[in-house]
Amino acid sequence: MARLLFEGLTRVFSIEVLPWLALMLPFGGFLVLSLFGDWIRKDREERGAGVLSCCTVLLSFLIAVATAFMLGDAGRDLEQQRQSLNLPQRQGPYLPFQAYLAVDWIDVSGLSIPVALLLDRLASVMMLVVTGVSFLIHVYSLGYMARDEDRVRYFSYLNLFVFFMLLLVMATNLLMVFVGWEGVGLCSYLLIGFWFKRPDAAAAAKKAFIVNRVGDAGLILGLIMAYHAFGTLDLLSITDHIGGLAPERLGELGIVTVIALLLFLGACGKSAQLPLHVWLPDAMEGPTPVSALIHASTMVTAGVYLVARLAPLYRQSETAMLVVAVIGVLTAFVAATIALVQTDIKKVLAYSTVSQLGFMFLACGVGAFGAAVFHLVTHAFFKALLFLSAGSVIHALGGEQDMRRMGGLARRLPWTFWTFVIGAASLAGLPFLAGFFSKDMILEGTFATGRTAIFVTALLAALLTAVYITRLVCLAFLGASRLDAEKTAHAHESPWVMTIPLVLLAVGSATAGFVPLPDMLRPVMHGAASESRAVRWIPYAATTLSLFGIMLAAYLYLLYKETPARLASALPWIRRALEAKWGFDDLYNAFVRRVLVSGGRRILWRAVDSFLIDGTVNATARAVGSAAETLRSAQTGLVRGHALLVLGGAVALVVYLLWPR
Amino acid sequence: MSETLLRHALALSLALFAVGAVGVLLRRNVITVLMCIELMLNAANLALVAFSRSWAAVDGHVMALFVLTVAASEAAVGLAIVIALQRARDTLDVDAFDELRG
Amino acid sequence: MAETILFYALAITAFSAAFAVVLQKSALGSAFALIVVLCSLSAIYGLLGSPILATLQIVIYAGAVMVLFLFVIMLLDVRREKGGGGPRSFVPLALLFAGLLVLQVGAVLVGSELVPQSAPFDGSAKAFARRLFSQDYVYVFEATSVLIVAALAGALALARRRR
Amino acid sequence: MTALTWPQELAIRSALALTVVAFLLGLFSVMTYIERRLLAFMQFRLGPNRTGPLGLFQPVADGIKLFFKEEFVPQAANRWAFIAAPAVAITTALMAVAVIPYGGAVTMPRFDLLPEWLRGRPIPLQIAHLDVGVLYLFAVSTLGVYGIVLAGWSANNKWSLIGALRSSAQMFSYELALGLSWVGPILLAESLRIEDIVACQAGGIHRWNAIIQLPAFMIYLFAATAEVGRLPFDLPEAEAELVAGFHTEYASMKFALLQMAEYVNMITVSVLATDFFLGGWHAPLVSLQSAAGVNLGLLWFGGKTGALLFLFIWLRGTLPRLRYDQLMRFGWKVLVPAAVMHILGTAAVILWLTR
Repeated sequence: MARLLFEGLTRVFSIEVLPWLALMLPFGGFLVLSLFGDWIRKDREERGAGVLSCCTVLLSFLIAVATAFMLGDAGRDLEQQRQSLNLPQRQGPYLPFQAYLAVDWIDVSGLSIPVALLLDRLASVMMLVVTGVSFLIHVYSLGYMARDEDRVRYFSYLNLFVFFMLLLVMATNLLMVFVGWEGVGLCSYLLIGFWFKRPDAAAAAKKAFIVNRVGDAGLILGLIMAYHAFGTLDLLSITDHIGGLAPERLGELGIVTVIALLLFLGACGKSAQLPLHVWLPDAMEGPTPVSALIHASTMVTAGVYLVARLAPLYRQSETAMLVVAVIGVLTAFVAATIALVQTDIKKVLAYSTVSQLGFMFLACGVGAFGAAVFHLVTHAFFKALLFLSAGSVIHALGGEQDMRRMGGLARRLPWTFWTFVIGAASLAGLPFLAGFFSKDMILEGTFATGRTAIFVTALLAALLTAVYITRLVCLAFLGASRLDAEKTAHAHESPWVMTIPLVLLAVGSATAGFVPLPDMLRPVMHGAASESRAVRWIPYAATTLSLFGIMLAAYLYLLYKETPARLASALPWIRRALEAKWGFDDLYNAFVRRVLVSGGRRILWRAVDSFLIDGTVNATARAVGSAAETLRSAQTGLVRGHALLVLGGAVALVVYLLWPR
Repeated sequence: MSETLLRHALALSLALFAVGAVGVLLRRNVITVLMCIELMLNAANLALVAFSRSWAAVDGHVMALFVLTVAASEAAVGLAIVIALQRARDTLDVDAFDELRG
Repeated sequence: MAETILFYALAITAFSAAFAVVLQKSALGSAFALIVVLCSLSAIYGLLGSPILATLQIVIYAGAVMVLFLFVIMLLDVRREKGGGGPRSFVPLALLFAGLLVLQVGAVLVGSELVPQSAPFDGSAKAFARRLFSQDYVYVFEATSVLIVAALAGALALARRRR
Repeated sequence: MTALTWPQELAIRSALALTVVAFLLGLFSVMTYIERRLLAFMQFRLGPNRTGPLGLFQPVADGIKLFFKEEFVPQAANRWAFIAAPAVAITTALMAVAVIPYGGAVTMPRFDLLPEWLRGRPIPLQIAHLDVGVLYLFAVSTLGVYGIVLAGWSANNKWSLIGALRSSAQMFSYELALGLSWVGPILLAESLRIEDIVACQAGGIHRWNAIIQLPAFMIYLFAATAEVGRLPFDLPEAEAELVAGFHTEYASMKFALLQMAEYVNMITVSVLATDFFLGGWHAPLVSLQSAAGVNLGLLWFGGKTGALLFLFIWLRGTLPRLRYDQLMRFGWKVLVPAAVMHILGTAAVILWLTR
């Protein structure tokens, strides 16, 4: 009996089942919360929803840890099996694992898409990040959302998001990726507009949704093209067989380049890259933990994940790589400049996120995919930390987000302050913190490609990063207090459910850089040697730049506070450009208003719809009406008459059939 | 069963069908009309059975069975309608039901 | 020989009874004439080598459908049909069309070639059942059961006295 | 043994049919006497005992009386239908008999009187060997309704009409259960031939359908009792409510014919029960099948049928009549579902055993 039980348990807790469990737990939480939410709401403490939600995600996280450890074993087993069966060895130690329970989802002629989960090191890392950060943010939300009426809805959305995100990172084929992709987009929309009674939130949600659709169009087209080119949507098959295609040189626009660019368009939408980045800063209308989870650490990195997952595909096309790199570095730079002048604490962080995502794409574009994922992981830690700390500040100040009305919070919120500083230092790239390693790796990779312009822009962006984050620290936490008297009285440190996640994330932000992630991931990316080539002087240069940036910002915002204003009046056009966020929003607005709306009104509405379509319909109706008026006399209502007609029709039919031809 | 006999069976089917059709057209009592329709269905069945025999395949029988089923359902619903009509209009004259004229 | 005699006797009975169905003035007379038609057709089915259809004809038609007709006739107490009235032009037109149909199909029948008994014909219950419950017809057969239930419900709903 | 030409076949079948009909009519008259006597004994009376020894000539006297009564048709009646109804009733009743086997085969003796082709030929005691015998029985039993409906309607008498309507509704309702109760034995025998069903039960009492298909047998007994309109299901003739049901207006030979039809139906039903459920002409133990070289099949058959007939009379002497709604509810809500469940169960068991 005991043996049976043990065997059953080992079968359930095997690597073939556990990923499904990890995936379905948050979904179960979502189902329970959305179906029985009203019942849960009746509990007195009103903690039930949040606790349940936290537990599912915690379990998922534990499973993710377990599978990460089991992955090595399973790989060894698989390798032994392969050897005993004399199967050809796969290159490198990369051993993906398709979790079982695979059922056919679509199976029409030629197109066969199973529902299965792919578990390899990349997916495992993503799982760990998603579930780990999600769990901490869930816990944080317990405190942050404690006084909100719609907590049940909030947690159910959050759980649904985790489900879709896990689906995205564990998908075996592009179509499942797409499902997860749209699912997280939906959750993002729902959570940005969580306080849908606020017009700004509703508008931001719509904006995020619409801008993402532009990218999704690219993703769908890329998906179709990929199927057209490879005859399959399976990620492993695509990456395995890509070598058979001829590499495409710079300026060449072959099928691989087209697919890569279309998919990258999708990634741009989801990961807020130029020129589709406009939705992310607005998305800060959502609750701050949402910003931390979805719009900083997980969902927005889906684009990076997609590109990294398809690294072999991108490697085949120099054009695509260059486009990715240029877009990435431009985004990094532009967003960093905009962040310099923002006054809303969350907006600064949002632009910072856009900028850091740009770094990740830069890494992809220069072929350092491992560095991209590495930066993704470290960024998930410190950016989640920064957002949560900012949330803690906002929480303490009763909803105040404007940095001009903060200052001197370090003494009042010590935990928040110190954790924020760790996150900021990690972001700025101070030595031996997480951000330092990953950013250096990106810069090394960029330098290795030998494109000086890109490298210099990246260095500038790194410098600006240090400047804006230090400015944020100075304005919010240091210097004299500019708070209202009333708010000063209420300012207090957050409850422990909020500070503990901060501390844990701070630990992560400080130490995550020591994990040799790129080396671990190299087989997944079918890695080339270029990643490992270290350039001695780059870490020193980067560190110097960061320190210089920090000191510059401290000088400007702590010591000589009138300097920024003088600088701004000295260079008015730069200030205008920055405050207008380089005019993207105005450009889109003008495009939509002038071209889409007025064109739609003049051409599509008046000419096509009113005249052509309505006219056709009306004319048809009139024709039918007059015909009916003429024909109605034939309708005698006499049953026998109709029967006679039927018989006559039968006779006529037989005549037709017998007619000699 | 010789070929002549089969031919005559089909001729009988044709004759029954024609008689039934004429009955549907000429009779004014709804119930009689329904019965004439049954007659026509039976004629069709006879043709099916005869062809089945002529091709030595039992499929015609199967179809005749389906016709039988449909005929039974039709009779049930038709007679229910007759009862409803009688209740509503107090007549069974087909020509009295002419509300659907244009 | 016996078969031939029997067939023609039954055919003549069926045909004249069919005429009676149309010509009888009372609905009840028509009904009885129709029963005669049905029974002789059943016998003809038997002659044509389908005992199962012959019995089913009796069970369903004579046993159920016609009893239903008789019930309704008796319940509604149908009077004799009023002669005349209605468009007179019906009679010639109806006869014309029916005649045309007979001519057409008859022409086909005369010109066509029937191939009787090219293979041994098995009309037994077993053969019938094997065909009926084969992949080709079993779903149709199930669908007819749905049809019957629907007809039953419809008939009940229609004939029920509304309050 | 040479094959028969069709006139010879016709002759054998006709002779068989005549024999059976004659036997049935004789049995009918005897049954009237036996029923009256038995009922009387059950009710501590004597019954008819005046005509002849023990009153044995009573059926003859009744027959003569009915034969010489005045033929009478009520003025408001539909004359033709009124006269046709008894004929239809007795015809359909006798038609059912055609496919029922009566007990194995009888070997013709080798008398010189007989024509050459008959000598020593075994003749099965069954008029028609129909491939779809059970279905035919079902068809004919549905036709039985016509006689009753016609009789009730044509008399133009409200008692008759209500009696006829009740009767036909009852027959319809119980016909369903009756037919469904046959399906179990059909499934076991894998044939629609009654002789196959009997053959399937050969080899001892444990093979009888009454044992292995007990629920079907019960359902059949209930449904058959209702089908022939005997107590406790004789609602159509509930004299307290309906005078005499559909045959209120009938007298003389027409009444006799109707009566005869009822008895023939009762006998048919008993014979069918014997064939379907009680193993037909097979003895309960194989060793009892023949004695001194003589096949006792016919004897067993007669004994079982007689026992069932006695059961019907016994029921009439014992049970009270049901109310009409009780009758309908029992038929539709108990018997039909039970029969369907039994069929499903039987089919499942057969599938499981032959898997």
